[in-house]
Amino acid sequence: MTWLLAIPGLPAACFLVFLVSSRRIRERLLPLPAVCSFITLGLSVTALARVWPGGAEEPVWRGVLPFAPLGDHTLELSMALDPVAAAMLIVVTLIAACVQVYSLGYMHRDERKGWYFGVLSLFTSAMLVLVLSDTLLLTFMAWELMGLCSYLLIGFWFEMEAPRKASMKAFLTTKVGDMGFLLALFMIWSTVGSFEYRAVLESLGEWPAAAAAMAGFGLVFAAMGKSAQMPLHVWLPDAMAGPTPASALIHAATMVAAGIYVVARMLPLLALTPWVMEFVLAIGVATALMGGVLACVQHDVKKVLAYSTISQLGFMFIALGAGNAEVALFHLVTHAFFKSLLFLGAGVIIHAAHTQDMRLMGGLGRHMPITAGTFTVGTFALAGLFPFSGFFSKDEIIAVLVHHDHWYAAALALTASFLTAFYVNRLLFRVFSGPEQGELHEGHPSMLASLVVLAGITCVLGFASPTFAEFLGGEGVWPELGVALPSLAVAGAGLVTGWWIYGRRGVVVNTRIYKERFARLYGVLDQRLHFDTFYRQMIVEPFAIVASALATIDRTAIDGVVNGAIGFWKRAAVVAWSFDDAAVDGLVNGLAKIDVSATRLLDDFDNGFVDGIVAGVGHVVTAASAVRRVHTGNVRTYLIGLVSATAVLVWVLTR
Amino acid sequence: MSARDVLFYAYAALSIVCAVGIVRARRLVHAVVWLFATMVALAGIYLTLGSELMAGVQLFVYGGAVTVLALFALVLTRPVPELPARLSSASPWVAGASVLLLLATLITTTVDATELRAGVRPAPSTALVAAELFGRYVVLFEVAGLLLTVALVGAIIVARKDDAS
Amino acid sequence: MITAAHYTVLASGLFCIGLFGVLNARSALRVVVAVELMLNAVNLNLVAYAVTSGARPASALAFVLLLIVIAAAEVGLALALVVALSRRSDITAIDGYATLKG
Amino acid sequence: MNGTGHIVEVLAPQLIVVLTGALVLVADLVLPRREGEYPGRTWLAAASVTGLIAAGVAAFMAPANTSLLGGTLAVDGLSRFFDLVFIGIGIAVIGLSVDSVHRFTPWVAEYYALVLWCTAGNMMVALATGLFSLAVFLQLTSLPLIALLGLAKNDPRAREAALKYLLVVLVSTSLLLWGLSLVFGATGTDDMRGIAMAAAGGTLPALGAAGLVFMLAGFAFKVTSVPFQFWAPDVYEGAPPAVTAFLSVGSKLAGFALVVRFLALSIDALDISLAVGALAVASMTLGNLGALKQHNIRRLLAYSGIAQAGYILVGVAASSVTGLSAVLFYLAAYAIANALAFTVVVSFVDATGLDEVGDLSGLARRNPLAAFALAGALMSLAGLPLTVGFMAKFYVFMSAAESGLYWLTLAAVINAVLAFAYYLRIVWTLYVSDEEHAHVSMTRRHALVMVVGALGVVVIGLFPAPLLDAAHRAVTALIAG
Repeated sequence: MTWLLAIPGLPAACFLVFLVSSRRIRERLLPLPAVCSFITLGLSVTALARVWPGGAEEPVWRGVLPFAPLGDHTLELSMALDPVAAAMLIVVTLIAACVQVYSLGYMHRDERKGWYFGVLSLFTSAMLVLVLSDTLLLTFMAWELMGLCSYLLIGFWFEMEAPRKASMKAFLTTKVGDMGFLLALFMIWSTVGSFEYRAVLESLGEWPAAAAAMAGFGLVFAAMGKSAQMPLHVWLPDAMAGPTPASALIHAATMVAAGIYVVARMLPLLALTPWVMEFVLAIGVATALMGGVLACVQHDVKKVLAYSTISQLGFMFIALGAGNAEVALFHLVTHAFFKSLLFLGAGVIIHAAHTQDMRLMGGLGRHMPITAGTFTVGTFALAGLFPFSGFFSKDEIIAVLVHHDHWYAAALALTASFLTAFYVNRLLFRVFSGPEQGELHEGHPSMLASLVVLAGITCVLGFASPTFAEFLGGEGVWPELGVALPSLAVAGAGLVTGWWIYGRRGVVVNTRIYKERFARLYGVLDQRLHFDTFYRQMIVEPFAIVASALATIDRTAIDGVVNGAIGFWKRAAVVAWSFDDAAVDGLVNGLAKIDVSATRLLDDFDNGFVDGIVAGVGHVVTAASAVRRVHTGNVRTYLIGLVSATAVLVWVLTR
Repeated sequence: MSARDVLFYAYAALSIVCAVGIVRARRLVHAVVWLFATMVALAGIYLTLGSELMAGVQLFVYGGAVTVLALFALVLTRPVPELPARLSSASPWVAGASVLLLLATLITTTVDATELRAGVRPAPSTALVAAELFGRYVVLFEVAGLLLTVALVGAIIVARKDDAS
Repeated sequence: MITAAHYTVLASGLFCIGLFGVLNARSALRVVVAVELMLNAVNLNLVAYAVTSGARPASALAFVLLLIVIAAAEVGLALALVVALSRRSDITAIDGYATLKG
Repeated sequence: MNGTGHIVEVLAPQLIVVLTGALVLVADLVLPRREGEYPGRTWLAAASVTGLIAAGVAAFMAPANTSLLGGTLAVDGLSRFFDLVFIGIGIAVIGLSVDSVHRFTPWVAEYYALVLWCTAGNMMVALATGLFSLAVFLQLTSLPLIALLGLAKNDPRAREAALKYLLVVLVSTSLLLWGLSLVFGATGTDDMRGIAMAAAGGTLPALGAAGLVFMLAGFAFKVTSVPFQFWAPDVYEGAPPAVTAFLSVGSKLAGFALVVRFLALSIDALDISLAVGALAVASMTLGNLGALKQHNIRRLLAYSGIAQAGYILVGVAASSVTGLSAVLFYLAAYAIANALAFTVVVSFVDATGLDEVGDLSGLARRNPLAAFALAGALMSLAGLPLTVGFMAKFYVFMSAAESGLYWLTLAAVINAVLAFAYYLRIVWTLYVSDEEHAHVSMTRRHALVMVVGALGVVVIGLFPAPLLDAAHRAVTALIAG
């Protein structure tokens, strides 16, 4: 089954072709990535057929490439096809195909679309490698490569300030998470002597507790960065500065799910350490809630979707924290489809409305029936309404929580799902109903085709829920009424609330026709409006305050903590280098400097954590200048530094 | 105290005085003269060690060639003007402290060193030295020759005017 | 009795004086002169060890001879460079060369 | 076995390089030159490269694992590894100099001869197993560089760089020789293996330990590790770019060749993890912090080089077979990537006379190959997958973790993340530009070096096994022997 290599190979070849060909040739080859993605989709379906009906432990295919010798071992880059990988292959190739086709329409006016399609292909290839990878080393390489592609695509419109900054922020924030990955890799190597998934999972009995905790936590930390979990989620909303189809593929469906995917595969390792699992659960709950709250107060369509992605990734983390990988993966799959559907729909909307601000939209529904219809399917799936796919997957998560007696988590998850339904309706009403704004037209056929396909999948995928679980080797069950009803009720309540606040205005406008005929009734409505004011003051505004406080914390406190740490570090550098200066410049002078710096160090610590608003960049710059000050330009100070270092070293070593 | 010990202390004192003279001399030409004097004193020390070979080389190569070279360079360069104080960030005090620390460490370590308790024995003959030089160190000998070539080529191209080619 | 330690103490003194001279030299020529002193201290050490230590005494002396050649090469090149620099620049003091920094 | 013929046979690579240098000088006398034109200079470069290639072939064929001249020299896997690396560096430096050297000096033949002799010195340092031979060979790596730096005496910045390098070398050499004399006095031998064993067994007298520290100070300036790094940024910025390129790879690797050999001899018992680890952390942090705000590309690469020295020291601190193999691999990876980066810088400075990071803006449109090569080199230095730098960093960090130095691994990983900020900043500058700039032309020879370097970065990044295998075998043979 070496032909499986063509699955990641074809998109990579596309990238190479785009890399080496001139701009003119590139323009002619634009449909090539789409064609390739259809071929890879076909291959993936064949691969799935080979694995079917699944449930087996052993992979049906394994390809090994000896990569590099390391001591007595050999590092291998191996790929394997097992049920999980096969399922993910379908998801990735299908969505990639939709996005490629969609992009043909979406990007057709852009000057550098050749580069865009090339990088998108490279990304697809990296993601497919990650899915097929059978060793953590290859996973990590693909993981890093995806980070680079994400960076390139977020910053695609680099002429503008925002994408430039956002791309850097995304790259560096996820890089911080990657440190955890590296540490986990090193822990795994020193304990197991292999990076292979199965070798690691078979060796679980021999793991010392501390090593297991460090490796597990490292992986979780990496996933937090990649999958935008609090507090490393800050890059994802900014990443919306990139092209919308790229957001659909990378920042909704695939790359952000990579963290979940890797943790799901390594879940038994994490499960060795209870506190790591509890940490995952807590992070998941916090992220789900925070994402939900913040999605409620955004005005930018894409940002609403971004925060909703964060929230849904939080749900997947919850499932992982509860110890159920299949459920997390199923939510990953359903979410991938309906969220990419929503993003692609948002792209059509943004094209039509020429803005991303919901307050400037409205009345789009009548002119764009296909977009409105498919988008509504997506939002209902997101809200968890029967019979759309989101209902099944979210229901399973809550069922898992209930079965494992995580009652608090279940309650908080339900709250988050209430919020989801609420902002979903807010989104729908703001965009599609109300008065029209300017000329509107339906999207390009290639874009609509993708929407329809994804919407179709979203409608039926939920019913595959037990099959999916069995395919992965778990136990397939249908939703229980005891769990499904409350969660449906919560979602319904959220929808109604959303309608009450955002949708009802339309109702009021309509009732104006009846104003004279039913004056008394209108009075009641009017009174209801007073009630609404009351309601607004008592519930919405406190809520808004909490939300904006959260938003402020989101913007400042976390940055603040980071900045505080940076400030601390910078002062530490100043202290260290003042000491160096002191050695060179005269001790008395230097001691005073150390004193001042040390005081400032404490101050920074204080300010950084208490005030939370410190210009972090400036601090690193100061640290950098401290280093530069040491290099005075006078070679005699260099020599004196060299000799005094030698003197001290000699003195220390002959004691 | 044997005569050799007396000679050692005398030459040692002389060489230290001359070495201080190198550092303390106000004019560079004086410093070079002090250097020459130090080398002569060291040649005396080599004699107390019983190594006439080294004493001779010291006098002729160092005392002769190197000092003349330094004086030659001195003639070709301009004198250094007095600079305003505090122009540089390099502090003589830190330099002095580092060197003192170094000196103290070296002396205490040397005094404690049991491996240096051995007294002076007859120096190896010149023939033995030559055998070593052209036996074990023949490659080093060749490389030293190459180093002289490098220095020669380097000195020529560095010092000559560029339009000479 | 005069032992190797006596010679090493003397050499340490010469070396440190030379080092101090290097660190406080205002002109590059002075650095070269002081470095000469330091190299002489090294030679003194090696000759003393050749005469006191048991193992292969001739090897140290042979190395000292090589070292003198090497030092001559180094000093010759250094002097040439210093002369060349001083011919092309108004600055002769080391402290005057401080435009490259940070 | 110690006949002259045998020595010539075993040391053939070094000998060929030295003789090629002499040959180039002689050829310069007979080659014709016209008014202001010197067509022969290309031939000189070609002859130098040919000689280096011949030396490379000889290095392949030379008998391995021979100890020469009473144990003062050893020809083994390690020396062969470094022979090939230094020959590669020499070829790259000559390739990137061929179109630029006549811009700053008329002494073209002397320039090539000095580069060749310095390369020979670097190769010999990797052979040395005795202190005396080490001292002599180290001089051969430093003196030609002083002369090379002194060549560009008409540029004030180059003058300053030359003076600073000269003074640092003079002081360092004195410290090294002084330390050597103390070690010899304390142990009565110049055999590095014996000294290493004594140091490892804890039987090294205090005087010998002091001597080793002096020796460390004497050559550590070559590897530009803290606290011996001060000179590097100034000299890198001021010197002619081609010489800087040579300095940044050749000189640094010579220093590390020495470190690797000494450590390999004493690996079993010498506990240096803490001290070397501290130096590594200091170097990485200072280098990366210093690079963050640099505007001059050469200066930035100097600070980056200090940080890279720190990463390499991480592998040294691991003091294991894995660590030393990782160090060798890292050195090769660093040499390729840094030489590639400097090739672009040399080419750019030649074409424009500018060397600020901002001047590189929009290079991707002005010269796509150069921009791609520089981006590849920087990404390799940063350690991105698919480049050789990724595996290098991965191995080095992993060797530290394997030795249980988790604090060091963590510090290194954090530093690697920090470093991305400034490497990416340059890549941005290359690919992002609003205004129109003139095309930057470069010569075909520069383009050739760039293509070869970029291929090296990617191909070895994808297939690191042969190089890693060679590094591993060199280290295991050394430790077993």
